[in-house]
Amino acid sequence: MSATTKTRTAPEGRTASQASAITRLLGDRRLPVLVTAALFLAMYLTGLGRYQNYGFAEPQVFLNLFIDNGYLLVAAVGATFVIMSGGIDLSVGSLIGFTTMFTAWLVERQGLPLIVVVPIALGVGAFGGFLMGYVIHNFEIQPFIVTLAGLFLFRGLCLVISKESISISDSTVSTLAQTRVPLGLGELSIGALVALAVLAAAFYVLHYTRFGRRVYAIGGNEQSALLMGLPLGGTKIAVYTVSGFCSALAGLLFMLYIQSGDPLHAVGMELDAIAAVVIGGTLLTGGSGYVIGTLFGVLVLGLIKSIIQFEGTLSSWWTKIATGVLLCAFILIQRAMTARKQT
Amino acid sequence: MAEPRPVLEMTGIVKEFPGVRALSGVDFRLFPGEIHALMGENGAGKSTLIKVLTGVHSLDGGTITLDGESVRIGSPLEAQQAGISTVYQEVNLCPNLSVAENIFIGREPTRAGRIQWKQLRKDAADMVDRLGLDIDVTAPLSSYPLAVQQLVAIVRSVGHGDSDGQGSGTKVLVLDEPTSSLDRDEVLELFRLMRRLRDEGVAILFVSHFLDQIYEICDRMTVLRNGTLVGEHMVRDLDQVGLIELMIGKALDQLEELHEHQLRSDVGETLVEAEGLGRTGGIAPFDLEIKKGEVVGLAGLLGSGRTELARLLFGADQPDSGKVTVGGKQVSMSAPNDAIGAGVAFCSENRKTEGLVPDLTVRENIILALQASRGWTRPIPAGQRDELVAKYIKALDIRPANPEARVGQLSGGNQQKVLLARWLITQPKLLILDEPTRGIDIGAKAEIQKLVVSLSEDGMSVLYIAAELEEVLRLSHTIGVLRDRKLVARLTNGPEITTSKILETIASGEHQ
Amino acid sequence: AKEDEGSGGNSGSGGSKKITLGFSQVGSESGWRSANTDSVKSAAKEAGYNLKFSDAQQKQENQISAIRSYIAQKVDVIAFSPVVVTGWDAILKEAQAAKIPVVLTDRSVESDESLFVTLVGSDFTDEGRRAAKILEKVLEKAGHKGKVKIAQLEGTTGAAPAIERAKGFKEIMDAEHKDDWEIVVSQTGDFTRAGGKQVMAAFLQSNPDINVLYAHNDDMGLGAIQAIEAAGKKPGKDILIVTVDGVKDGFIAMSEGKINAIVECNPLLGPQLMEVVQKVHDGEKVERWIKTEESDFMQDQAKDALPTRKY
Amino acid sequence: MSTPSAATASRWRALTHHHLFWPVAVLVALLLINVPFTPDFFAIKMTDGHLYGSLVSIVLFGSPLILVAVGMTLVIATGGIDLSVGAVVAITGALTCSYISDQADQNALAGVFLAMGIGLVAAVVCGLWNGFLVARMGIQPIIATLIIMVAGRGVAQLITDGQIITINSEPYKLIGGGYWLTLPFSIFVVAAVVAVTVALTRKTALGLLVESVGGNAEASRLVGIRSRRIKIMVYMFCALCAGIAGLMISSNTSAADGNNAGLWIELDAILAVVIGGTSLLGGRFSIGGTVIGALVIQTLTTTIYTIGVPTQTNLVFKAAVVIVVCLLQSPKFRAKVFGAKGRGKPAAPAQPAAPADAAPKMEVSR
Ligand SMILES: Nc1ncnc2c1ncn2[C@@H]1O[C@H](COP(=O)(O)OP(=O)(O)OP(=O)(O)O)[C@@H](O)[C@H]1O
Ligand SMILES: Nc1ncnc2c1ncn2[C@@H]1O[C@H](COP(=O)(O)OP(=O)(O)OP(=O)(O)O)[C@@H](O)[C@H]1O
Ligand SMILES: [Mg+2]
Ligand SMILES: [Mg+2]
Repeated sequence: MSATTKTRTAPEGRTASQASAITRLLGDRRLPVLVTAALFLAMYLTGLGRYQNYGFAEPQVFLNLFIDNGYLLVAAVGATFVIMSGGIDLSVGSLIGFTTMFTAWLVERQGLPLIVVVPIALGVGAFGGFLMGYVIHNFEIQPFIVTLAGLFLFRGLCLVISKESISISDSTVSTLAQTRVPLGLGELSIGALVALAVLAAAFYVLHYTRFGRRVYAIGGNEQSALLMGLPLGGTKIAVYTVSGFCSALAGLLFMLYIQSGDPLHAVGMELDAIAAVVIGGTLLTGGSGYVIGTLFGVLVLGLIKSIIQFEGTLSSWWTKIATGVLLCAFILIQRAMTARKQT
Repeated sequence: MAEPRPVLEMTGIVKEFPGVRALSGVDFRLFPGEIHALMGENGAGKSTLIKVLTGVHSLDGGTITLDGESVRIGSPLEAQQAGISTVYQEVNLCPNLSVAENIFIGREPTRAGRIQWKQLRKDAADMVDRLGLDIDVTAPLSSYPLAVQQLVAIVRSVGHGDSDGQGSGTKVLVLDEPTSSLDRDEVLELFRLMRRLRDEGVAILFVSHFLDQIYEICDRMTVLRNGTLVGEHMVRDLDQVGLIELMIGKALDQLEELHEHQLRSDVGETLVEAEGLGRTGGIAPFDLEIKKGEVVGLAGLLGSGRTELARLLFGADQPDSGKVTVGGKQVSMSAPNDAIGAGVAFCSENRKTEGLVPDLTVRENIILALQASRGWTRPIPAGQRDELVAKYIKALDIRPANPEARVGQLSGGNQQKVLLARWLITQPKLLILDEPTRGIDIGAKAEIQKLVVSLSEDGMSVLYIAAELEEVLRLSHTIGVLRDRKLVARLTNGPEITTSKILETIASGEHQ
Repeated sequence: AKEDEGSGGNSGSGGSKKITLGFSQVGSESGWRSANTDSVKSAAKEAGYNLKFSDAQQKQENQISAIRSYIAQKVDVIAFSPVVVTGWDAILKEAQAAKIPVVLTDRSVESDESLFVTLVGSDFTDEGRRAAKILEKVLEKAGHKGKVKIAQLEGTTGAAPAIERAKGFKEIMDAEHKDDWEIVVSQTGDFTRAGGKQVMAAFLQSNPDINVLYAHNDDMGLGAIQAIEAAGKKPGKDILIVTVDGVKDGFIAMSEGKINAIVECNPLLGPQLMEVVQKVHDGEKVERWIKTEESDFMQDQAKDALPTRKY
Repeated sequence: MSTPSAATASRWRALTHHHLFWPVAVLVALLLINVPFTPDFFAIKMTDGHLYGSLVSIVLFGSPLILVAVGMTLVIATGGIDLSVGAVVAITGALTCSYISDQADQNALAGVFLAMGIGLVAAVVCGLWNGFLVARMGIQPIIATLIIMVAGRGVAQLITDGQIITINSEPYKLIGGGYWLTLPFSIFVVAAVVAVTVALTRKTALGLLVESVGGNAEASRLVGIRSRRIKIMVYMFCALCAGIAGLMISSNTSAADGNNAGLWIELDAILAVVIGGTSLLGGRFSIGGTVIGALVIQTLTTTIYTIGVPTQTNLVFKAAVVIVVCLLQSPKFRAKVFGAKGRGKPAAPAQPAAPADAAPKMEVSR
């Protein structure tokens, strides 16, 4: 009896099912990222065709995407961790604003050297994230609300530090801000390079460390992850700590970018970060996506902005409408391309 | 013989949930090198005892002693670290990760903190192989049916105790209904593995509603009833009848009744007819005819496509080819509501993800299908609704019999009954039951089978899928045999049809 | 269509070529701002410039990247209304390196003087001072005796106009009316009518003895008027109202006697800007700060001034 | 067992376990905070033939938030979220006001009704679009609704040409700023909408189906619930609520402000829903809870204005209250902080799962 049933699947059937498994794998998991990348390219080429005479073709315009969105990339990478684990972090923008304000205040008003201020700022950001993670995990309150409170809190703390913006005249800051690293075709800023390094580190952590895999597991099914004996609390708290850290780092890059602290900096940037993550093919339900996708998400948002600037004729409200329409077109095309593969 | 010291001893265990005392003062002992059955009806508290042991639920009273030391286990992680490996009742794995990762997550092979993917995949493939499974470990878990997922969960947990595996510190292996969706071969394979582990000195706690399996593999058993301990026996000292009496508190003769029952012979005219229905990647085009009042059973091995077939017939998946007629009228198969409208009902094998809405109450879950077919504008009048719900709670003996209880908090078997009630209430013409007896205790299983028989007698057609061939054989007028996702044969039940005949058909894959 | 106008893309200083002006606006957060945008656009059209306009949606980073893109597009002159006063050094240096002159409009920045050519615009602090000054006149005209209990409706917390209009007002108050004026409540109304109305309604509950309202813009003042009326008081009589900006609706309310005085902040600086741009482009010298023409209005001037209001 | 103290204790326990207990407790606490600062906080007097007082203005100014939050509740119950409500508020207000302002006679009822109709239709169209993206195209709700959140405000400003449109229409003024039977008219609008919502969800099966879709989408599909249709409906309903809120906001100030009307109202609405006890993961929802939640937020706002919190600490204050509310609502937090009192032994004896048969207590054989 057992001898007869041992032939459970005919060999051809198995290879066929394996082959289909591979396509399914591609179809399910990497496709959204590839589609985003391809669409980004298509969009860039369209821009190239349309604004050629305005210098769009210069490599620097492309590199500017990194320079102008480095901080967003870092913040979005942090958000990727959180979203991958099935949570959400709304405090990103506020924490960025707070970091600019806090560092500006420490450097300018308290006269601390930058070298001291940077670790303090990163520490405060990470601690903020840790606290939110702690509350989310230990008291089982929904992340949306805890981080929304974080959004209010950090924005409020900005204003408590000062209602007015603080300009940073520290020479180290301005040197760092103005340093450009030549790359043959163009140049990148320190901020852009840091952002790329963060991206690489995040990729490594998510795919080659136990912690990274735990993040995916929790995003896939929290209850199961718990029952599988994964340290749920530790991982969740760590994820928000990472996001807090990334936000603070993004805040520092933002501070380099604008060399000032202002209580209204980066209002609403959490939505940009979340949008970038989602456009990059990560599911908000968690457990599915790639941090590389986040890079393309950020680039797409940056490119939309850039195209509108090159267009240069849109009135204020048409700017908003065009942003929405481009976003919508992008999402719909992305959706159409990934959906067809799945059926 | 001097009694050896138990590796695990639980005394006076109390666990209360709001309104329910799931365990009241249960004692439990587990010795090294034994396979110990934990027995009891649905809702007796077996899973709860296990979850208390592994730190999923906190203790409300009692003590746990492990290796002679009193321990406090606060989470599954701590349980694992203390040497307790567990397969929980519902599959608890991460569907988004690959099979290999699911097996290894939390203890991936690393070098300097870096996960060694190649080694991980190789090891996983080996382990899966050893259980006689043939699957691609790099594919996401979600691409496999429930039974395979169950096996992966087993591989994961025994991996701890397997001497070739990684963490070899497992002292206690807990298996909560691991066999509920496996078929015979997988079960045998699992048993082989369990015996080996037992011989290595691992203590195994095994839960199953299949008494044959208990008698086949277990050394000793503990019986629970309504959250209290009713006995601890050596398996050889207690026969099945005695065990059943212990479990349900009275004698059970329904099983015998079933064995004797005669299949209704006069099935009516054709009710459902599928022609060339198929789906690429799913199941090859098939023809199927179901008559009024007929029970059609599906037999096949794990992954042979029984579920796929049922889903196509119900419109849960969109077919690529073919058509379905119900009562002579063609049904568009674009969504389940088309099939439901035509009087087809489908009880999914996967009650957790495809069946229940855990946050809703028993009552709401039961009336859901009926309500959906009436549309949102026509609510079922409260009186009628409560009456219907009460009737089915009683008929299926759902416990607790409280329509306000959240379904997510019911024991596995009772959840299954809720699901069944949901569809019975709609009085379908064709009821598709995919593994309806999965995780159901012996009494209730007999009840459900009796129900199928009586439904058929009342003229309802049933498409019956079960892992146990005997079950299929006992109930069906006609048996469809599947192999490699193809409907290969159609046997009319009769005295000459036996389980081995069916297995032969499956093996040879011969066409009718 | 863009390609035909593409000639603006070269940085040539040939006088016959159309001047390409890159203008980065703060956003469109208020009617005042929209009027400002319109003025710049129509003036550029009149002057025959090729205008590259972009809206920063109140975000400094957008302005910076817009300016960076103007540098990439090699425009002839860059003009912008800074969202905030700080943090412009790096990008202004980039512009300087690309030899593109920069003109500020509306408000100044805290940067090295050499990084921009000139500022066309007003001074929020001064508006605050003017508001305090005109309140003196209003009080005198109303024959007010005794303590002046002021409620202040602030703009968006952290926004420059809000901070500076409060600062200028307080400066005069502290210097000249230390004893008899007091700001009893002050809260943000976010520059909106709805905000003004809601906050004023709460003020009237907690401090029913307020007799003066100073609102950082007309819109909040207009909202507050409704709240005052709902409380059964007479705006302009029981509570004297001074606001800043001078939008049309403000003047209508003033002509109805509901606002006592308005400090104008003129958004129509397009023509002035274009003049300056031309001069800068031609390499002429210009003043460091070109103030816009603004005046203060009392109630009796409202009727006459009303027809001149364009926005 | 049945001593009076035990009875009150168990009644108290039942009360504190009611899902609305904590939101209501917070609401009451917030109201009481005001008393030391504004002694006649609870006083309501008659002014110009209508009631006037802090409580009245809390309800008046809170009305739009309640409306938006009620619509949002249903969307959240299906497992979605709608970020576009603020933009819908702006669009509706802008369209309606610009239509009214074009009328020769702004007081003509027909014109006003037509204008409101146009505004609401636009709102519903926005909702339809959201629903289409979410249910038909399968786009994640946050992103799907982000599109209108971004573009919608642009559309609103396009309609108003970036200006604030002021209108002078007495009938229109009634909805959001007028009084009827001495009470703010908006209270009646809110009451009507809430009543309709409750009737729609609890008197029909809509509520059950919505909760089912939010609780387990796949299972709902397999029982034959037309979840797409339900989702689209719910987004449309949410947008309709936002539209009515938009009418109210623009009517309250008799002006349409494309940029600022309803700015960030989505966050407050979501907050209100959660304070009211509905989970953002979908499933069970409570309209009553949402109304309380919205009132908590509006009371908080009013409190900030009246107790003289310095502007720069507004947000810190708000954050603190939000955190406290959420902590109080968390059973885990209560268990940890209030210890035995919160959790402890359930006083009532948990009934054994079934009547204990006279089975031998233990018959251990070795
Ligand atoms: N989380 C929970 N909340 C409330 N009640 C619960 C919870 N988990 C289990 N129960 C109740 O505890 C009792 C015991 O359930 P348990 O799951 O242990 O049964 P079981 O013996 O495993 O049954 P089955 O054979 O059906 O799996 C049941 O009455 C169940 O309703
Ligand atoms: N052992 C296996 N190896 C590879 N693929 C498998 C295996 N078992 C199942 N599958 C996959 O399962 C799908 C068919 O499963 P389906 O659920 O229809 O089978 P089933 O007969 O209902 O099995 P079950 O007894 O688990 O319910 C196929 O797509 C196949 O790829
Ligand atoms: Mg169980
Ligand atoms: Mg199956």
